[in-house]
Amino acid sequence: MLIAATIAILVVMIMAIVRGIVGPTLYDRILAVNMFGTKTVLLISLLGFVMGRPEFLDIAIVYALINFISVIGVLHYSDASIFKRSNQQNK
Amino acid sequence: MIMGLYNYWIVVVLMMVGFYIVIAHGNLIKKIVGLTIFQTSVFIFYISMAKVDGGTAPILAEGIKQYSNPLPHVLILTAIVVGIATTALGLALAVRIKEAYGSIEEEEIQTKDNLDC
Amino acid sequence: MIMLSGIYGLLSASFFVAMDAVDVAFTEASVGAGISTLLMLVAITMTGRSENPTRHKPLLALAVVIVTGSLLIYGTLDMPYFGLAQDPVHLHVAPRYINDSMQEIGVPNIVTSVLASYRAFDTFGEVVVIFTAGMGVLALLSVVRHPKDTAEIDSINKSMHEEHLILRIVAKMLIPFILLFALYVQFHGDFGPGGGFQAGVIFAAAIILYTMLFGMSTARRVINQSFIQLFAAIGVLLYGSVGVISLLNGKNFLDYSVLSADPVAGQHLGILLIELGVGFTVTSVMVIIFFNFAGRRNDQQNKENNVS
Amino acid sequence: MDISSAVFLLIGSFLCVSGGVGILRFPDFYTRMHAVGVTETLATTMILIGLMLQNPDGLVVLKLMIILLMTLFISPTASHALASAAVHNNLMPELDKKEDNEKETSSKP
Repeated sequence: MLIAATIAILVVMIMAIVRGIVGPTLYDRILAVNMFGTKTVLLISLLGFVMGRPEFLDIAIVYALINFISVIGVLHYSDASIFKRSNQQNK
Repeated sequence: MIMGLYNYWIVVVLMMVGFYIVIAHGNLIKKIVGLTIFQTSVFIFYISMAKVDGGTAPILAEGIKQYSNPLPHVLILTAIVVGIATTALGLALAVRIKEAYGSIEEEEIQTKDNLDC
Repeated sequence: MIMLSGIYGLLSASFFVAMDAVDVAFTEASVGAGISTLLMLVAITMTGRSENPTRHKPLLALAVVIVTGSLLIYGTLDMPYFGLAQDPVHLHVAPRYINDSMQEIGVPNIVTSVLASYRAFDTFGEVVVIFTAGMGVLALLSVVRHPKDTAEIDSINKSMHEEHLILRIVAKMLIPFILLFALYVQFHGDFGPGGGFQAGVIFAAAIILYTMLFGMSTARRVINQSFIQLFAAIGVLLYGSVGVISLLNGKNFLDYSVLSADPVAGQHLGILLIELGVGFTVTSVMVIIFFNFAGRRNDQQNKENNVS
Repeated sequence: MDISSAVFLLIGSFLCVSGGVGILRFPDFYTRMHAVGVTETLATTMILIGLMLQNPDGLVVLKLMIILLMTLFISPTASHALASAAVHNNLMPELDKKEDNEKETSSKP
């Protein structure tokens, strides 16, 4: 059953990559990356159980945190910035 | 049995993608991106060499006989952090070049240099 | 394009997990997905994103690449097969590390014991390289501070409840947890995946999150530039001085068995100290790099705004 | 124990896949985000609970709980930030662009 869940998550990750490559707008790409990140967290936890050494969940925790930070960072520093004070910057 | 070498082929393909970006693009930032891809292919090369069939992560625990090789892990662990520091240095140089020359295209920088001489 | 590089970092980290390299996966997770993507993005916004379409000679480059690639693939035919336990790589020093490190070092995580004890001199070199890179970025990008910082802090504090309320509250809840987790990673490195390098990057990531959400000036008020430079130097010095102490006691450089009466306890203490040094240096260098990039960018934008 | 864990894992995988189909098939950014953002939290919860049932050992369950908590905080926040960025930068939903409501069916969630 673990294997089935792993395969399902891999399939979803491929879908997210497709959307990340095709994605017409920048937001689609960021969305795909965010989704990819959360799925990676799940994949790493599942892999730990598949390989029979589930002590290594720390990596998944780091992933969840870093994924959030990088999404916020991308929103901060790209054209999609939500942090614009004046409207004429960065266009 | 020749399929047992596929890990090296993946590494070579990745490495060549990075190499192509480095030599075919004039944009300095693109070149740095190419270098990071190249770098990652070397990481993958080392890590895939360290893998032993049936082995697990090199953290000692009871009841486990076969471990993967810890030495490449050590080398790559430090190499990743050093890699990001040196990449940052390269990006900083690119930013300063942009400020000084107004461009980060290799050819434009060279023409400007030649004009100055 | 940079988004895809983020995916690339995530993907290679999950690859490392599949390859049993948990320590490496940990590092790649924190570095490749977060900080390197951010740095690339900041650099691109500073240099402009348009690329000149004229390439040198794409066909020639392609030919060179294909020839080199096929030669390399031909070279792999003589390489040992993937995953065999009898590969030459696994026959020299690795068995000694795996079999003897428990008696000699007393640390279950072999990667930590090799990193911090057997090959500590290498790691010292790496730390110095990181420190030098940080100083290089500082020399290239540091800007003179402007006196109007307090006004900006006030404006951020006033806008606190109007802009990004949700983001800021959630970040306030998360940041202490991230810092705590970084400490856990730092001191748990002996028993599981973790250690100074990873903890340093996670610490820096927390500070970067704070900087992004609450503004550069606020973050600089918490952690000012000279303090963080001092911190980077203290890390390297701590590492080096542990080595000097063992020299003074008549042993080799970075041989920790003199630090305590019991050699194994001495090794524990030595590993703890130098991991701490590594953590200090990595944290402060990452923060220095980010602060200088982001500060330079703010400076550029202010200039543009003043001109327009 | 095993059966309940398997059921949880299956539900989680199904939700994941439906989110994946959503991100591929939906017509514009907001509907895609709807598909991902809604399924993500429940799918993660289901899979992590399934994993907790696999190995009821103290430390592992604790770490899984931490991951679960983080996901419950982080993923809605990230979705919120993303959506507000899109609104802030004047990205129009598909339906607003086409004033005639003929295409209504294409965006039914």
